Amino acid sequence: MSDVLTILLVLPIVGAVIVSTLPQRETNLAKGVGLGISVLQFLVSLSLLSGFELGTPGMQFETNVPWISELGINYHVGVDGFSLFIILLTTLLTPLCILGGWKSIDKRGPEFTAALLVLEVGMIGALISLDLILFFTFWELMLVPMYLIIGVWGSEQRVAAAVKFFIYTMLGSALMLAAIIYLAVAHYNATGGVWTFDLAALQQVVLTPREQTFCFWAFIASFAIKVPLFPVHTWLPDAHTQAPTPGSVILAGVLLKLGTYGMLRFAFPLFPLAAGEGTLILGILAVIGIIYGALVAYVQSDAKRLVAFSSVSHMGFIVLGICSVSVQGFTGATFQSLGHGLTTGALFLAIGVLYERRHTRQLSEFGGLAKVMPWFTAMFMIAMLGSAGLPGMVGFVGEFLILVGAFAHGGLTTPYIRELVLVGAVGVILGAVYLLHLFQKLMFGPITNPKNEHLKDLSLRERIVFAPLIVLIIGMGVYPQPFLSRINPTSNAAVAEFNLKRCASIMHAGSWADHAVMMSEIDGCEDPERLIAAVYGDERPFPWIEVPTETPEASPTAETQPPAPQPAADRPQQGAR
Amino acid sequence: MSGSLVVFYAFAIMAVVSALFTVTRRNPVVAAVWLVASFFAVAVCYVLLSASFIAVLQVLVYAGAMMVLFVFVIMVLDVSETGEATHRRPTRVRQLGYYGAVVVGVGLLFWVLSGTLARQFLTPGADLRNQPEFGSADAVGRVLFGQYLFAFEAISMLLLAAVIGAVVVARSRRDREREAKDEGMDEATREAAGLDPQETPAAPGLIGPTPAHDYGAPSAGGHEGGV
Amino acid sequence: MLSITHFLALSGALFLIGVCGVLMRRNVLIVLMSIELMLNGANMSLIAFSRLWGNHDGQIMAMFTIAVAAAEAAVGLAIVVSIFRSRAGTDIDDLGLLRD
Amino acid sequence: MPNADQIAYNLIYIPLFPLLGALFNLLFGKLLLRIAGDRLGRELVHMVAIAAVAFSCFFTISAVWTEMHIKGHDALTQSAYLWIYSGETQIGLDLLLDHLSAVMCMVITGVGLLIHIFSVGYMDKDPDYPRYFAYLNLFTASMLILVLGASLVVTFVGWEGVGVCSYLLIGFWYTDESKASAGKKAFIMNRIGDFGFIMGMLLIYVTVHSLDFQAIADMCSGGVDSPFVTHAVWGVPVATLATLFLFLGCTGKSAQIPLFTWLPDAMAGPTPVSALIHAATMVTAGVYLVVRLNFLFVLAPFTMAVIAVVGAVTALFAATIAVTQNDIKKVLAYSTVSQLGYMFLAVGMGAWGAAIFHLVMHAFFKACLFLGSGAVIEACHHNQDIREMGGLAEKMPVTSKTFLVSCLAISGVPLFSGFFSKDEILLHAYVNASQWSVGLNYVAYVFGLLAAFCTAFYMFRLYYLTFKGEFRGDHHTWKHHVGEVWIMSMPLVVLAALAAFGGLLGVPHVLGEMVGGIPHVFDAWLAPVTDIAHRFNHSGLATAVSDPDSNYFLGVREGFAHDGHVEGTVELVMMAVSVTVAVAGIALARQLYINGPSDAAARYAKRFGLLYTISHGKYWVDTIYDNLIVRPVRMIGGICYQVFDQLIIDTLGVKGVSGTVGFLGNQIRRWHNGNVRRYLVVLLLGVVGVLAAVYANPTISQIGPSKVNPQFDLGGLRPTLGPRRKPPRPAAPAAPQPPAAPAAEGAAQ
Repeated sequence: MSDVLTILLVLPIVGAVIVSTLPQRETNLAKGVGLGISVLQFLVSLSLLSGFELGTPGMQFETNVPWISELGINYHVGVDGFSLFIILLTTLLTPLCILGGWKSIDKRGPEFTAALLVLEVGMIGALISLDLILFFTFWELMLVPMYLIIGVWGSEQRVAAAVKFFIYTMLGSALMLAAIIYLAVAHYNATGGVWTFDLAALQQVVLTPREQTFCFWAFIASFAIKVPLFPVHTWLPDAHTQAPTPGSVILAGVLLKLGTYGMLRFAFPLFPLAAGEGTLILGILAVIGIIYGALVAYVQSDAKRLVAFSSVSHMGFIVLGICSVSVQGFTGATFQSLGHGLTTGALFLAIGVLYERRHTRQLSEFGGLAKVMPWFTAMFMIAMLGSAGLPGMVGFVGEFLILVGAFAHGGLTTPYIRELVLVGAVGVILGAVYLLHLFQKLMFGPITNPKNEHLKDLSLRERIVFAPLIVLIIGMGVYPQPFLSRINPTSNAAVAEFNLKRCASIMHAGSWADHAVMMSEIDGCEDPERLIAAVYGDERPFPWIEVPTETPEASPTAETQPPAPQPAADRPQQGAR
Repeated sequence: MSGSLVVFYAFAIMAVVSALFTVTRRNPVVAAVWLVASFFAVAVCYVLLSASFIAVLQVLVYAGAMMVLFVFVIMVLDVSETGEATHRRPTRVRQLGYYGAVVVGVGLLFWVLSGTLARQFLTPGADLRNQPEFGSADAVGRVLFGQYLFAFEAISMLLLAAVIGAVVVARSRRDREREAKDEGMDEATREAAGLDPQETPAAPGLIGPTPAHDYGAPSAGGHEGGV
Repeated sequence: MLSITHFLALSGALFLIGVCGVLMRRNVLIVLMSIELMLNGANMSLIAFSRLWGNHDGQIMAMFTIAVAAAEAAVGLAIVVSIFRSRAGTDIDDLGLLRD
Repeated sequence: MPNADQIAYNLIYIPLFPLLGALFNLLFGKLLLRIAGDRLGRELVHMVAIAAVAFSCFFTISAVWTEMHIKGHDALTQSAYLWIYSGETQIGLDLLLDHLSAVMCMVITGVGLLIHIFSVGYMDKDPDYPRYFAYLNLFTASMLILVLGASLVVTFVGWEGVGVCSYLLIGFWYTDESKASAGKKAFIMNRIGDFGFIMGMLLIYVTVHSLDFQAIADMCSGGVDSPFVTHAVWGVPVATLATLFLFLGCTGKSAQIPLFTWLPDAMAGPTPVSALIHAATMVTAGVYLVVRLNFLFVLAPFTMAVIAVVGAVTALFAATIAVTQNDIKKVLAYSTVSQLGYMFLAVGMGAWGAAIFHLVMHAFFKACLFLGSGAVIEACHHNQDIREMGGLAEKMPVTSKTFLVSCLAISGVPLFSGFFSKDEILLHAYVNASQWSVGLNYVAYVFGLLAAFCTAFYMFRLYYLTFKGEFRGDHHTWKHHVGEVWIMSMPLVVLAALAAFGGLLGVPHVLGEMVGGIPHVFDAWLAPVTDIAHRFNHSGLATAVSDPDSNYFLGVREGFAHDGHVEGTVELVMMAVSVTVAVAGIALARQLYINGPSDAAARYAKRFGLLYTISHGKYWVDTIYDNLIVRPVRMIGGICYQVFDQLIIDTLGVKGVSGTVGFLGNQIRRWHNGNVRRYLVVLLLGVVGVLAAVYANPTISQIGPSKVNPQFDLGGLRPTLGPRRKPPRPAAPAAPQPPAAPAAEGAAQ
């Protein structure tokens, strides 16, 4: 059973090898084989879901085999609540992409399918790696097929977009590699000569504040570009616009999520002290991204570019949730990752459907499609509403948890987070603005362009592609319990671990030591939150309210309330922080 | 001044002077002869360093085999008097500038090397009294065929490869033309093999320059001369 | 008293003369000879240090250097022959093969 | 979280049936039409839709019956399942049917049922018949979820759901660009409100760590000592801030200033939709929310004052616009905004019962008015201009009579429903005041009276212009007039009856006592919800009352909150005043419009030219918003994209970096001209550089024989990148020689 992950890695490679031996003309055969393999892959990945043990925060399906034992690099893979569903999303989206791009990919089919399968390996590998070098390997492996997919099968300016994508992401990962090595060396020194790149082991290293800052931002540089955060987002619209439909779907659906996943899995737990000091900047960038992405999306004339900018906006929410370092924030971020993958994936597929028919993505070319393509309009609408965060659809659950987590619990880690939430929530309004704008331009109004008069509604193949997405968009919004119950324990543990290590880092920094030490050498972190609050200030509103009050008499708040006969005039001020 | 010091200075000066002559002679044959002299002097210095086996090797391989090879090639090519080509010489100023840069660079290198090394290795050397066999063929052989056996084998392979490579590379154009004709190469393959795309009739002989189709008009334009 | 410094100085001198030859001469054959000189200089250092530490590793290395030098000379000269045939010259400035 | 006085009940069926109906029609409606033929298909489609609402109505009634007959229980609850949970956040999909939601459910399912029936006639010829009924059912389900939600989040689900349905139904005839835009506008304005709703939820959540109404109420029970008041976010007590944000949500949903402009535009939808969504149910959701959270709002007197002011101003503002409009539906739309203003005036004054009472009565008469206007529009071949109508009473007797009844009701003519409900609001406005806002009540009262005058005037202007006088449209329309069909008349009659007699549910105390003990049934029914005193534990209320210097004051006057003991004479005088005002309005309208637009009307319009223009131009609010908000947002977006994305990041940043790299690369490429010797020179210089660095760096150049173990052990090499735990070099390195000395030595050699 624990070999499932290895199977998940090997199966697409086998598929890619088979497919790439096919002659170039056999485009359909290649796509068929690819589809078969990826569906098989999806079925295999479902066993992760069935075998996943509820209520355990730790890694499951672990495999740990030495790889380069001299340097302590292992093939160490495992799955927990953070990665489980993103893996499933990957294995789900890949066959849908092959099916969705059945018509639009008409040249070099074998190569395309092989690239897609290799991409899947890269993504799954990055999601399950518990060894930093292994992670980095897969992280870089993702780049190449994506680069090819954009560069070979993209639209007019595909090469420029592909190069931009490649350079941006390479830039980040170079810094990350340096930080990985630095961390491993620090571990080597701290333990007196043990090489390892294992995440769990490196997690035990407490770096000095300066080192943490350097490493944290090196990791963040890589992840922020992938997410993408506000000032480094400009590769995304180009890449999305130029990529073929399957590329866009995978890019938006999974690749971006790896940025936030990396923050959750690596950047934040490994360097909590620096994270605690960096979240304000990250949060501000995220909020700027939310507003900025929405505003810019609103003025786009290219449908795909519009959705691409909406990704910038949505990913800002996810980063904000991570910045809050709260159970709700982490769970919400993970859930929103899924939600964004599904909704934006569906939107890109829908725009792909239009592009297949009209070979243009300009909004001005369309209008009134609801008349000729009712099913398409319905699908599009559900995806759009899910993306706008309508309750009962997938977007709301994640967004709500993120906002709650950030607003109510984020103050311990991020100062001013409530103000950030206030500004970020404006994105809710703007989200509706640009999405409805898009929807109206495409679907409503009279059919002004005669070319649109005889557009065909969704074919059976396209309906099959959309169906699972639509079902999930609604199903996950109505009944998110199966997902939340698997994510929550991991979030709980992650937050506790973060606070513990942050506390240890503070103790370590307080000792003025100039070298990294192991966690086990630090003690005095029995109540991490209190210590952190004492050092950094606790901006959580009303942290003293621990549980919802069942009855007024039994309420703990009754005891903690200040005595009643205060001068009433200054009560509001007294309550101010 | 001990005897060994005298010997050292004598042969060191000889090595340096011969080396200087080697690089300054216009005629390659003359240069080669000076090089042999330098090798001999160096071999003597090796003896002073208790490396008698290497000294022998130096004489045999360097002064013997390799120099023969050199001289043979020089003779084969018949370039003894042509020396350096004279077409399109760079301007005097640029050439002087170049030489100046080289001299300054080398000077700096020598200054740095000597300064660093001289400061750091001012020791007389290990005591070899309990190691009388140091540097003999026996002693060297034990190390070579023990610890370094694998490297030795690898080097042997390298030499073999070099020999084969040399034979392949130095084959005459006429041989290659014939081979190309036998195999019926297309134009691209011919070009890759270093031949003209079109078959040239009446290939030239083994010795002496070819009609030099690209001698006067270098294929890649814009040579900037020696600088 | 003969010290390692003497040999290092000699080694440096030979090496630098070789460098000058490589950089200043345009005749391929003489450049090749200069390279041999440089290798000799390096060998001298190796052997001197071998003597200094009193172990044979340096000498072995020197031997390998000689072997490599022989291989290099053989291949190098073969290339010279080949080039001379096609271009009829031994002036390395005419050999812009690395360009583009 | 079932309370002691709540029992479990299967409430989920109430919204479930309309939801299933919607699903059925969405998925199979088109198919039915194709398979079963147009006629039968339509029958099936609307049968399903109507049956769904009827079921829902039935379940509501049975639930309410249960509630009434099980003593000692205030509410029925059901926890469907745990919906969103993480950490300590536990959001269940919980439903709650207490007396307030019972009233709302009855209205929604009852009026909804009638409007569904009316739609069968109205949408008869529409090709998108199934889609229409699906949306209508979906709306009903969402609205039911809204009022049945036991926590703010579930309410928010319905809140958003009705917003989407409203969007879809306003833009139902999407091929008309302007109609689609109206839907978009409605949704976006609602979304602005949702921002407020979300922020309000968050603020409540941080205080209570739950969003259940019950939990919030419990947390509020401390009165002025509850954390809502004693603690602040951004320097403002949570109660005030949260309620202000929530009220922003209400202004969006209930079309109050400043977010009211979408409602008149929303008339682009089919008229039954306007009746159901934009008059009877959805737009009242804001009022419902405030009443639902009344225990929280009373802790925020500032918010209450804001609500009262906004309500009063909106009531008058919209009424003055309605006076001059010529589109039959626009008049009704502004009337709706105005009436909603009344309701907010009521809740702002703490008259929860009165607000809900007016809400229900308004649902009856406004639905009737809208449906009547729908019938008229249908009859006039979708011409909505009242200047081209007139004399329709002759052709449409039922419609005109029901319309008249509703007009009388909305104008506040005695014994009709509006009289009771509106009068109650005005009474409260006059009597209620917090010390925080002294005098505000009188201003609000005057605004309310003026609005009442306008209401009477424009409603009868509408009535006379539509049904009396001569027909002013073209002959063709008159001749081919669509007659009344029973399926459209029946709902009208029922609603008119309700509008006429519904008011008897809330006979004012003074009148009730006069006649002989008719109770105020409505107040009594709502008492568990609106009687806030019992929500607060004794100490909290005592503090507020016993502290005379407190400028903190409960939003509702203590005395009034219990049973509204106002002196009978005062109440009677107030009634007389408002009746006078209403009659005056009606009389004026009759004077000017009984026979179509009279010259006198034109003269007045000319005399008050400025006022007329302002009113007719709707105060140009849309234009102002367009220029002040919409365009700037688009412009900022454009500037962001052009300047920031394209210019700064892409051109200067990315292209700048790549350009610089390219330029440098080209420069360096000139060195790589294939000249081996030049490469070697560079190599040489590099070697010199490295060695010079070694030479100059004392730490590195110290590695000499004295420090190195002759037995060189490579295994002993340790990486020196990170700081070492124990510095391996115990002693300070020997002082480096000055570089001059070896230089001289080298030169000497």
